Amino acid sequence: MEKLFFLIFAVIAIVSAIGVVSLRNPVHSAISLMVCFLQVAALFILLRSPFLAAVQVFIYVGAVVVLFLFAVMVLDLGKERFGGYLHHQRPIALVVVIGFVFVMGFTILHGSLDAPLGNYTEEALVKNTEIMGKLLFTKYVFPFEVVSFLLLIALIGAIVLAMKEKR
Amino acid sequence: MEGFPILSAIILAPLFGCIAILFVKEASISKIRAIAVISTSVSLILSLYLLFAYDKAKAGYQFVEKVEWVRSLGISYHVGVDGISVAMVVLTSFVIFTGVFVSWVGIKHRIKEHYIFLLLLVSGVFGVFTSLDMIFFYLFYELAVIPMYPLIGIWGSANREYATMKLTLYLSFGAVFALIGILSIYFTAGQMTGSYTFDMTQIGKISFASSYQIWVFLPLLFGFGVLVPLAPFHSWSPIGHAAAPSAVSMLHAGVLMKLGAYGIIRIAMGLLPEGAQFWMPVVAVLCLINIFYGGMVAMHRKDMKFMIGYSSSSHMGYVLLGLSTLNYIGVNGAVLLMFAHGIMTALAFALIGFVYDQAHTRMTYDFSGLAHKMPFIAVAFAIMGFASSGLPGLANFVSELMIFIGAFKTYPFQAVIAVFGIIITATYMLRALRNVFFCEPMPEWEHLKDATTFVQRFPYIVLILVLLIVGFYPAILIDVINAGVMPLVDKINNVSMAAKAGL
Amino acid sequence: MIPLSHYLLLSLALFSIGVAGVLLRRSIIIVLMSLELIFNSINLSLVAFAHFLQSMTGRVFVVFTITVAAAEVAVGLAILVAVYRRRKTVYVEELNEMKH
Amino acid sequence: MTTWLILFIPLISAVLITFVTRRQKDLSSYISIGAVVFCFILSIDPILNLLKHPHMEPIQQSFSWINIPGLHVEMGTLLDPLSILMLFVVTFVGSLIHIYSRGYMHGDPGFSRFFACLSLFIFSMFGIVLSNNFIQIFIFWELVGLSSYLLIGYYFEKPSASDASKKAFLVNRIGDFGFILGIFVLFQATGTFNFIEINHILEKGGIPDSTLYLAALLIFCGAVGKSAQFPLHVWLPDAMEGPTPVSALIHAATMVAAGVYLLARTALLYHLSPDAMEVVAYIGGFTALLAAVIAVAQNDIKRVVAYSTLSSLGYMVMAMGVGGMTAGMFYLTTHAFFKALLFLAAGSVIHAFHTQNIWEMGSAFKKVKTTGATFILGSLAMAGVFPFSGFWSKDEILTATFTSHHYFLFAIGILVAFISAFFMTRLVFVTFFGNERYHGHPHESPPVMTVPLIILAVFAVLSGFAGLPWFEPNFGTYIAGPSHGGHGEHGFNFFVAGLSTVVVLAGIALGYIIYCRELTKDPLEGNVLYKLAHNKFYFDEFYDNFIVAKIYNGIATICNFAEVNIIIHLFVNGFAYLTRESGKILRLTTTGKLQHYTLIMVAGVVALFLLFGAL
Repeated sequence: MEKLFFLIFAVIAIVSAIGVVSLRNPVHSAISLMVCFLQVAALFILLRSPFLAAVQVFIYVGAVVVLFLFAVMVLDLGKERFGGYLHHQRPIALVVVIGFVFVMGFTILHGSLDAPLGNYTEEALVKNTEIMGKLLFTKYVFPFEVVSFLLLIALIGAIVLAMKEKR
Repeated sequence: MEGFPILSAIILAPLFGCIAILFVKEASISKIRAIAVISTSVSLILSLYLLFAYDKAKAGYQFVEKVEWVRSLGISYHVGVDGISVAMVVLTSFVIFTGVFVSWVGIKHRIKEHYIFLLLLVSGVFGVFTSLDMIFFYLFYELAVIPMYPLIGIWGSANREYATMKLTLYLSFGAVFALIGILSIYFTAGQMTGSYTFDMTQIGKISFASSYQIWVFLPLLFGFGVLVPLAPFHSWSPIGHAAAPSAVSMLHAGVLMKLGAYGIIRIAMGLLPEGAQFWMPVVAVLCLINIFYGGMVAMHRKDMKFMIGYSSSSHMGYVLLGLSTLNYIGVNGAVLLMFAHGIMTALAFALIGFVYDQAHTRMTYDFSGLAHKMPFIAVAFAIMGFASSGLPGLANFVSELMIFIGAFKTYPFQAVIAVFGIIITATYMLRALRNVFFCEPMPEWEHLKDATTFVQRFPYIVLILVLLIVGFYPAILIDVINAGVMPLVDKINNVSMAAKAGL
Repeated sequence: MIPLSHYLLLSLALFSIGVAGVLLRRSIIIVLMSLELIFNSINLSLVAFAHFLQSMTGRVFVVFTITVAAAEVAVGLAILVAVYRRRKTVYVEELNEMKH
Repeated sequence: MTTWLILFIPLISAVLITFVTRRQKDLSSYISIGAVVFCFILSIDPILNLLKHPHMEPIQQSFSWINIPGLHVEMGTLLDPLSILMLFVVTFVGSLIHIYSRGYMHGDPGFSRFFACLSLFIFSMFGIVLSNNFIQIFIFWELVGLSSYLLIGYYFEKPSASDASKKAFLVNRIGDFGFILGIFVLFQATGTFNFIEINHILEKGGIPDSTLYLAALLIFCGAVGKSAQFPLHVWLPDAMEGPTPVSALIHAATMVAAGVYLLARTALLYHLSPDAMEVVAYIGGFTALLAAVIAVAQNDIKRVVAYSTLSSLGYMVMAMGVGGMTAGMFYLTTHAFFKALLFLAAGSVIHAFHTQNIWEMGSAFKKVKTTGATFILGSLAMAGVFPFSGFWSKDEILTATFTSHHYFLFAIGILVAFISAFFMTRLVFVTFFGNERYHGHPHESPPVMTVPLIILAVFAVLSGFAGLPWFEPNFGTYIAGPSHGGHGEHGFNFFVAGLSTVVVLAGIALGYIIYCRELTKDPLEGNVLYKLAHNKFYFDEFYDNFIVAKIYNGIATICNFAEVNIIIHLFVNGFAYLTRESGKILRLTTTGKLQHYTLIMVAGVVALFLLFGAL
């Protein structure tokens, strides 16, 4: 059962990902990206991380994709302006990417994982969200603060950058 | 004064001055100058107090302050002075004190920034001369070098971009080698004792293997030698002097070059006595290049700042020769020469700057008979020239004499060449004096004005007085310096005696 | 139970597709989207590892990555807008002011 | 205490004039004159004391100047017969010249500066005379060089004066180079700088002869420089660019004699090193001859006197070299009187005629009687005519040469005596007699100048009797004290005295024949030897055009070439060039295209995996 779901999600994710990079219309790409994000969120649930799945949906689907769409719309870019690949480096790029897939795939298939197991077993993960909340505000409070500060800066930065220059 | 952190006060006074100037408006020049004068005179007064309060009988490091900084790495803010440092601190405070007055006259634009950088630099120099922790030594050293870049780049004269780039690159280059040596000592000492520390007083107690000492002495010697400057890595210095504004030349030649020699004394010789034993004969040969070759180039140069610049590298050759003797007389002489040369060369650059600011040329052949228009400057220049060529009654003579006597014991041949060097010095100094200040006055220099106001004359008078006082009564400094030199030389020589006894 | 390698292979696939997008597409907006894909693949592998190691660290980090990704997209798009206003182009190869 | 007072009063005077009374010229001169006269009065007491106790023990007072382990330098004073004699000469001649200068320099814009420098000189000279150790004597040795520099270059607006002062200082520096090395050699051997301690150690012996020889030769270098012996004699004639009182005081009576004084101070060292003494003697003899020949062909009144000084200095050094310490010091004393007299009188003549060329004077005696008379007395003393002081002192030197079996040097000495008599006669006749060749209206100098002349003339005539060999105690009794190796008296030798009188008279006669008639130029002109001598045997040209211009400046040029081209251009800028060029090549990789960078990055990751990965 789980395997089936995994397979479905995985195939859709890959197909939509290919769509993101290959579709000519950026609006289509963005929508394809959204599909991909949803699949990943679903996979998170398979991995017993419902909180993350929710976050994934809220932020990626709800914010990021919308931002992309916004950008495309605001700039009002014609379809033809967005199309096109880089032709001069396509062969090398493909070789490199395939090489990368080969190398990494080989590593994954032949690798083995021997690290001490933690104590968050499936049973413990029932209270998944609660645990995560606790961790974020205790052990990881410093990175949490840093990241939130970063977000604030990004917010301000984005506003400043996108502001129309005063004449 | 018991318990008062004198050394920190000396280091921080210019830094506070620098911060205070930050809050003053650019336009209120008199306030900026007042702050600069006050902060440097605080350092001057305290360092003079240091000179007289230093207990010569007790010797060793005194006025020590220690605050832990990074415990896990063994870094602490540890300052203290021995006789050698006292002399250097006094030198620095005199040079900056007079430098502030020279800038008062010479710097016409961006006065605020100039003083900020100047004071920052000096703070670093004080720090180097008092640090007993190698990391702080290095940090203060960089603090002293970096302001040099804007100071020459912004307020310099001809060719300043090239000069400031070259200077900064050379100094950083040397510093990196020194840092390698410092880190090596840190790790080796840590491995040997089990407790990692950058504290020189503690590392000084460790005796490293002699082959190790010989290897690590080299990067230290090279790194600090570039600063001295040891030939053939000297070419940053004359052009740096030439391009820099007066006060910066004063600091550069008067103090900055001494940082290198001080580093050699304090870290290389102080921590690696056997390395010193091994390498000093080599230094004694190399320094001849400085003395003879530097002097000869100085003789050929017609640009007065270049002339003094090369003569500085020639004189620093004497310092190295004195250090390389590894006996009381020579090393004492070397430290005293560092002091005397610092004062004398500061005077030289101040004077040349004074002439240059009005005439916009420094070529000896452009001038004639300036003594008619500026008698005060002529007299001061003559005194500087005579000091430089080792005339008795001025501080340089005593120190050179001691270096010669010391060197004559260990390296008679080098001593002969070195003594010949003072003839070369006298030649170019007297030639410059004749060409620039004597002979018929020229109509094109009718507009030049002598130093007449108090502010204009004050720095020269102070520097000349220092030269005269030390020249007439050298014991005032030598007794203090000797208190620092004796333990150092004893350590180096005891080590070699022990090594011989062991064989 | 799906083995870890499946997740990792999926992650690899997404990553490679993202890289291909970055390398091949001319439009900066698609490049940014491909970057998001790469982020996602990383998140996926992080969570997968966390799951199989029974740890929370990976999961917590995903929260941070998502945040950073959001910030990145916001700034990136803002830059895109600013650049477009000035240069009237979104083609990566035409934005080569930093050359030499 | 008195000695310290003597030493420092002139310094105080110099400082006072420089900083306080610079604008009040009269006051400045009074301070300077007062200082030196006061010193003279103070030095009377030690002189009387010496006369009472001929074999006095040296009195030392000193304080420590530098004191570190291995090096102990003192500053001190030493009173022994030698220094008391020099003290007397310096204060006495100095006082007269100071007084004379007030007249001579009258109205000069740098009047105060002149007196300040004179005071500085007197201070430095006292320092040499009174010092009890080598370092101190070296210090003041350099300081007299400084004051000499300042006074030669007094008219600094004249390029010739500036050059002359520079030359004097540098040539002296070359001598001092040897001197200081000699001091080091001696310090190395004995471990002390103190004269008396060194003498004790030398008396004990045990120091290798080669060391002593080296030390003696090197120390002699100092004397060669200061006393202008060949080959460093070239500075002294040029030093005549200074005001005439300076020439009289520094370049005739006192400073140049310091070299001889130094040899006397270190007499024991030379006594122990006979080889070095030979060198000293021959250098002295050669200088005496060379300078005498040159003096014949000079037309500048001061230069003639200057070369006669050179010749006399050579004489004294020769005396030292043959072991005639007493003779040398005696000559030094009488020479100080008559040479100062000659210079001051020459100055008075110059003052009157406003020229230094003797061929533009002539028949001057009618106009400047006092000056002329004193000048003639001085010339007779210089020529060594019986019974003037020069006769007795010169005779002692010749006797010393003769009795120590240096017959060749004796011959030179006789020859020099002949030439000296000849050129002094020439000078007197051309300047004071013959036909009138001057313009304007020369007049006698004021009493402030003539009175010192008269006093000096009295001493020039009579001081020789202090050394009469038939009476005890005479000059030698005091000077050849026990501490100086006991170079004995040489007595009076009738052969020597007779011979010298004969040649001197012959020289005067020859001069009379050639020059006592109506002349407009030198009748000897055109003679090859005259030409050579007139051009000072081209020593200056050789030094200036070859040694300085070619070798010294040549080395500097080569060094500068190496500096600019090899170090700066090749190494430093070459390194920068390499960096820059390699940067130029490497920057081609930065296309500015984002995706190129990304591609390279990914390829790099793959490559790293292939290289180090767990494949």
